[in-house]
Amino acid sequence: MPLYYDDDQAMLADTASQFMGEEGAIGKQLRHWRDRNCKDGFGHGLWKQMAEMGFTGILLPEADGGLGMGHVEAGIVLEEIGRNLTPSPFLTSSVLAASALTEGSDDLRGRWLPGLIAGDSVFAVAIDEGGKHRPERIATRAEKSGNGFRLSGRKDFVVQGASADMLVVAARTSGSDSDADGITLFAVPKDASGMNHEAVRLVDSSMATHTSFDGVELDGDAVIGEVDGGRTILNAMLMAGRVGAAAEGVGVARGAMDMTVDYLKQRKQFGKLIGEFQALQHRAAHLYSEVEIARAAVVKAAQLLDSESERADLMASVAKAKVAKVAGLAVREGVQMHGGIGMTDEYDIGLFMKRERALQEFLGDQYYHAGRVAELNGY
Amino acid sequence: MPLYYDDDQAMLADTASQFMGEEGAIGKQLRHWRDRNCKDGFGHGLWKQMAEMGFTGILLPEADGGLGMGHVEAGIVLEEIGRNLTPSPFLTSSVLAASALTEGSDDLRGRWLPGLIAGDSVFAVAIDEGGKHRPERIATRAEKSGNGFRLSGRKDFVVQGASADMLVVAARTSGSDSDADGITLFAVPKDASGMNHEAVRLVDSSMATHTSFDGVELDGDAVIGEVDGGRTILNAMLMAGRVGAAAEGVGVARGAMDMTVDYLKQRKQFGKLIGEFQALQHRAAHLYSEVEIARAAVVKAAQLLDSESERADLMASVAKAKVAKVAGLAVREGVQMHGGIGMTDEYDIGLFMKRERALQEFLGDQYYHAGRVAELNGY
Amino acid sequence: MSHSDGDLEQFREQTRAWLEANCPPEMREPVRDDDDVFWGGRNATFKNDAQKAWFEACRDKGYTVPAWPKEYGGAGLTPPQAKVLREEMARINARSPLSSFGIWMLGPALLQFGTEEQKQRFLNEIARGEIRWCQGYSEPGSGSDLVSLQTFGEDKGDHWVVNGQKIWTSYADKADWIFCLVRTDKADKYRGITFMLFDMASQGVSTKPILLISGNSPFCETFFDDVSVPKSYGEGIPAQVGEVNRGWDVAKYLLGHEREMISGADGGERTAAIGAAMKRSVGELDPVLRAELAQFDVDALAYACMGEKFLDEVKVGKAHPAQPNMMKYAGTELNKRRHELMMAAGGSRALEWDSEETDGGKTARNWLRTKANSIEGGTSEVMLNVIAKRILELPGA
Amino acid sequence: MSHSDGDLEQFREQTRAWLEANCPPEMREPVRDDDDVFWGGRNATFKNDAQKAWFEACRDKGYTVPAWPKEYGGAGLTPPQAKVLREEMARINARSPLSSFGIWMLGPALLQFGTEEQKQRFLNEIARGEIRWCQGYSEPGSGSDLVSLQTFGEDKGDHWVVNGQKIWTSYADKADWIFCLVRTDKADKYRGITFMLFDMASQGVSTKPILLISGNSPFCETFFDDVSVPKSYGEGIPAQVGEVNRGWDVAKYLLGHEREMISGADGGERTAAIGAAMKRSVGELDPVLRAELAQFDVDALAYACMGEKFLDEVKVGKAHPAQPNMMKYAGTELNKRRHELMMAAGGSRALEWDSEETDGGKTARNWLRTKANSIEGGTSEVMLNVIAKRILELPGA
Repeated sequence: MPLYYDDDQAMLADTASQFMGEEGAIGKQLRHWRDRNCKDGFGHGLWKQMAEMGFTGILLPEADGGLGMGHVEAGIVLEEIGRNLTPSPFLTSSVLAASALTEGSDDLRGRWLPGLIAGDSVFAVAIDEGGKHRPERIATRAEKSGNGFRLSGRKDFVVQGASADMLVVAARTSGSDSDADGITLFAVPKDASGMNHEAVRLVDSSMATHTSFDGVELDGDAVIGEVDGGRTILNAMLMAGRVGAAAEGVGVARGAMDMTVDYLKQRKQFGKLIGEFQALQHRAAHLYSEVEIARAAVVKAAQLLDSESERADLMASVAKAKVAKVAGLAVREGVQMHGGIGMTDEYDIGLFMKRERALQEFLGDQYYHAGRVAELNGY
Repeated sequence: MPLYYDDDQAMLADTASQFMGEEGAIGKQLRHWRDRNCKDGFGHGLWKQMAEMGFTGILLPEADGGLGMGHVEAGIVLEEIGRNLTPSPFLTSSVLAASALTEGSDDLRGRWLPGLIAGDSVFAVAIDEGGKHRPERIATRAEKSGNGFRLSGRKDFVVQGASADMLVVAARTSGSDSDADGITLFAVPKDASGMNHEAVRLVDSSMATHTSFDGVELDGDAVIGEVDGGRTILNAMLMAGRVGAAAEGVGVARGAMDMTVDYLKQRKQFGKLIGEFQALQHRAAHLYSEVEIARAAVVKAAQLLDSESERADLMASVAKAKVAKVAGLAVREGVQMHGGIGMTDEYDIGLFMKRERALQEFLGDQYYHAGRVAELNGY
Repeated sequence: MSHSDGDLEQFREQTRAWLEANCPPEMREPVRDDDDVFWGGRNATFKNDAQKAWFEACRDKGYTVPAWPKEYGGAGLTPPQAKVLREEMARINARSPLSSFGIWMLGPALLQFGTEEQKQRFLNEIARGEIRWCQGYSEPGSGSDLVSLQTFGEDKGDHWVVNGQKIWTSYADKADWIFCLVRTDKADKYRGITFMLFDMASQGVSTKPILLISGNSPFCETFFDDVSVPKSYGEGIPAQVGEVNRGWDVAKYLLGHEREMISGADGGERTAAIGAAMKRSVGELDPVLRAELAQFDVDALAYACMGEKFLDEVKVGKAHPAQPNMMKYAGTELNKRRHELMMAAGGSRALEWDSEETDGGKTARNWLRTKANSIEGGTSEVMLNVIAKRILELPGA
Repeated sequence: MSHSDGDLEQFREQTRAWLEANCPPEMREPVRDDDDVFWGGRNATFKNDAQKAWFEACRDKGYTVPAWPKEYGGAGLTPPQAKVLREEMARINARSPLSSFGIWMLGPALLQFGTEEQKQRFLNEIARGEIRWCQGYSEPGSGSDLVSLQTFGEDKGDHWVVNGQKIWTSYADKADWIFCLVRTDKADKYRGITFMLFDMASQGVSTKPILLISGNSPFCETFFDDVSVPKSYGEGIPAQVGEVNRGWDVAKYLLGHEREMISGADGGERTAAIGAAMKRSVGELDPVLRAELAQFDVDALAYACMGEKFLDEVKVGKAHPAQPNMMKYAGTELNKRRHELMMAAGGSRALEWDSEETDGGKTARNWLRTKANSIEGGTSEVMLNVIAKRILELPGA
């Protein structure tokens, strides 16, 4: 499979670019909701529009009413989301939760997917426990209780947790905290009693929760896949989410870079356009080179995911780590090259820096994934 | 104590600079001996001259016939050695071995120090076992045998091992390989039977050996300090050696940088001096800044060593790690900025790169020492 | 003047006793927010009696500006004495009694370039906390290239009429007076700038606060709309420092001074704490992040040595005059990296923007704020230009 | 021409059979040293019969230059067919039958700019391994700024008299002919260079090998002392490629071609091996070095994806024409870093310069040799200039 977009993908990219550039633009979405202190951190209207475009169900099988496309296509949408810093539940709902739900029973899929496809529902995933992503260790427990389970524990960094109609929760049904096996995924509806959200606004104006489960009673129906067999679904969900986050990160990097290169062509100091200064030229050229490389890694990882390659796990971590590093460089260079005005809230470049930071942390930062690459490479 | 040189130190720096710049110059020493495939890798004549200057005994107490100076002063000499890439046994003999011998008995000191001070003797230290510096683990064993010991094992990266009149060998007299205690240091004379050197030339034209000890019989007199109590002396010797190697490394960095900055002022391309190109200017300025910082760290570490501060161990590792990083940068930038001619054997800049590499590896590279800094800082 | 050790020791004991008697316990607590800082000025209010008592005691002793001559409101301390005072204040964590751009910036300029009458008037006002100054340097079109500034003062005989706009004026909305770079000759880029002093209450001056990516800030935009500035404030007190059209000399002097201040030498000790603190809180460090922290510690501890060396050399005049640029460059880049690592160490908790647990997003806001370190007071790029030109003497730099 | 899958499959089977019949087992072993490479030319000798047999079989089949037209000594394969041949040769580890700057550099230039008669003569000689070429581009004063070259060809009517000096001429001491950039008009920098072909046996040509920091090298200095170059080698065969004074166009074309070759896309897979190999040999990795290796693997594996993407895009003409510059920049910088890490991983053993255990200091010599990667074929600085100008379209770059 060549690593450039085929005609259909190129067309999708055009469509997504135009849609996000207009409807998802910074002024129209991010600043709009931020300046109103919106409790969701995103607009439901746009989510509905994305449903009309078919984006919400992009990864879902046609049998479930989705578009039946792959991670390359989801990545195309996410890159445009990243470029425009568009706040939306796409990554958590249409990529992460959707990835898990496709492994769910007919009942579960029938219960949750139509709302997602229609843009009426929003889903979140509850994985992390503690400040750093470490899904190898899951202490939240679900104990057998009658026909169902009793869920106890606490999850952190649940993005859009308080806005979600349903949370995909990874919990331990057997074994000890660091065991690979013994994990079960649950689809927990928002009205489950005993679930409590402490909502916090993050640096990028998105909303997340610390969510506690205090003996939450769940039906057996809430189980996604097999009891104790959730690790496989969790891993697949994480891979999808990491590649998706990386695709969005490439968009953030490109958005910051494009804005900065434009600025280099406009701003004058010492009687010259600052883009004429060779030191800045070389830094911009280096950044371009890094962004191109990161982008290739993301497309490759998405292709491997779509072809269910054994290398997908490795390349998902490569893509996530590389993008985190490169997008970090892009926003730092962006702010520095903008100089003083780059520090003001009025200019958009700082918003890229904020989003990059939150995205870098989501599902594992560059250090976590570099470490994973070493492990997967046998050292 | 201020971190600049006092008047005596400044005078010593002038003297050392002049002496090494003339007698120790690259053409006169390094290239001379290298091109003749000298088995020692250095000139005994220069060593004798260094003795006449008092350098060989710079760290030794006046009672032993030395100059009774400190590590700041030894560092001054080493920096000039580094700048001129002067091959000599100074670091191994006058810093490392001397540091151990000062802890030795009157007999031992009487036996070895006069030769060192006179520039007639050369000493080596045998610590490493394996390709990487890891003195926490010592497997070479010395077992009680009559009044003395029987030494068995193998040491690597014994710099100037084959030229040495005596080797300071760190061996285990009790405990298992990774124990902190149970180490004893021995002064092993070159004619000890059962000691076998496999001499190799290194990238920087210096000579080192893989030295094996096949039941080498040693007198009790050969013990430096207390039996089983060698770790303290070893640690002090390592600290002295690391700070010394760092001082030499700063000299290498400065030598490479000065040569490169000069070249930037001479070489023309595209109708300009290449030093006019802002991208190169910024890289040169960054390098300058790093070299200055590394230099300050070395002087500080030497002062702490001289004042027997508890922080000396930490700062010795900081200095060694920082210098390795910065000198590496200096030689890489040096070769790149020289362009094609920097790749030729005819130009000296490549010699700096070679020396830097060997010095970086000696007594622990930047990664080893960064790890030590983390440990000493409690993480 | 030089001291015997005995003199200094005696001074130390006197100082210690004086501080004991005059520095209230509340003034020995760390500064928590801007309220805790006393800036002086026409509209100054004290947060509490302790702040007032401490300020007044210092003012009366000359300790708001201990090294300035007594006739200008200082205590006339020699450098060794001033160092003793600093040490003794640090020992008890005494707060600074008065913070002021007058002390840090205008004062040194006046001491160097002012007339006797200017010193008498302005330095005393500054020392006594009676006036709060702000600095008008940058303009929207003149950042790194400060000398291209456009704010213009038209010569009207006995006064100038000033029009233009400044940016990054810290506390312009709270200052009484401004020291301001104004173009007074359009024909000569460098010799056409005047270092002008005037009242912020003058008609035609307006200010607008700047919101930063890190949140609220003391920075303002400042607008001058036909502001009339008299050429003299009395006998021997011209409205400008130095000569008319030669304000660039004053500005350059102050920029050097500022870089020396910013470049400060702290950091090493503070830093090595990130890794250990993280280990305590997380139990087990991510190994790659640990390695990054370790490599950072190496750089930070080495830089701390350089800071010590730099200050030692400054004291005896051994530092290269352009060395502050190198310190500023390396120090600010390091500080940005420190905060990047603190964000990584903090993980998702550090992302929180206004939660109580994070003290209102302190980690994130501090991280964002540090991004300005390598911009304000001369960008890293300008610092590198200066090093290349003045230290390495590279051609055409 | 396009193929059905069936055609290609048939071609693959034929090729496989032909290789089976014609490629001797010895020619399926990895190349160990320069001796194992057959360069052709007037003085060529074969190392052994297998090398000779393999070369002759390929020559007769047109497989020394499989994609060149048959009339010029090639096999006239279409790109898909050529790919099949490459794949089938790789499958059995078949060595290249003939290495030659004629094939890599001069050939493409002649195919693009040569006259029909030049192609007939020179391409056939190259394809048949009858002539060994070297390239005369760089001069001591003209490295990155190649166009400033000074080697001068004075017009003497029916011949030029060439004087000057070239450097970095690979195998100049073994080549039969040279393709050489010679200034023929001093008035015009770009339009005053001629891409000239002449015999290295001409009177006045001398060469001197260059010793590198990594040891012996194929590079030479080449001197021209009143070398007489005829303007024509027969009907329709001028001594230059392209027009006189327009050699810069040819040179630029070839530089792009060269960068595309150098930038190659390997590396990812090979690389990830350093860490694992080190763990096998050392047992326990230094944790900070492990972290460096991990971060390198991320970059190397990502670059391998970019390499794949670049080749995919080149195939269908989607790559930006300046993209090879970016690939060369990133790829060579990465390769230098790879070798730095291999030195660190190897420790003191890797420092050995001529010991048997290290195969004559292979690790160290390779490490040093990679330092030229970012210099030869256009420095990293030039690559960055080109990216800034042609891709980012920054002003005045």
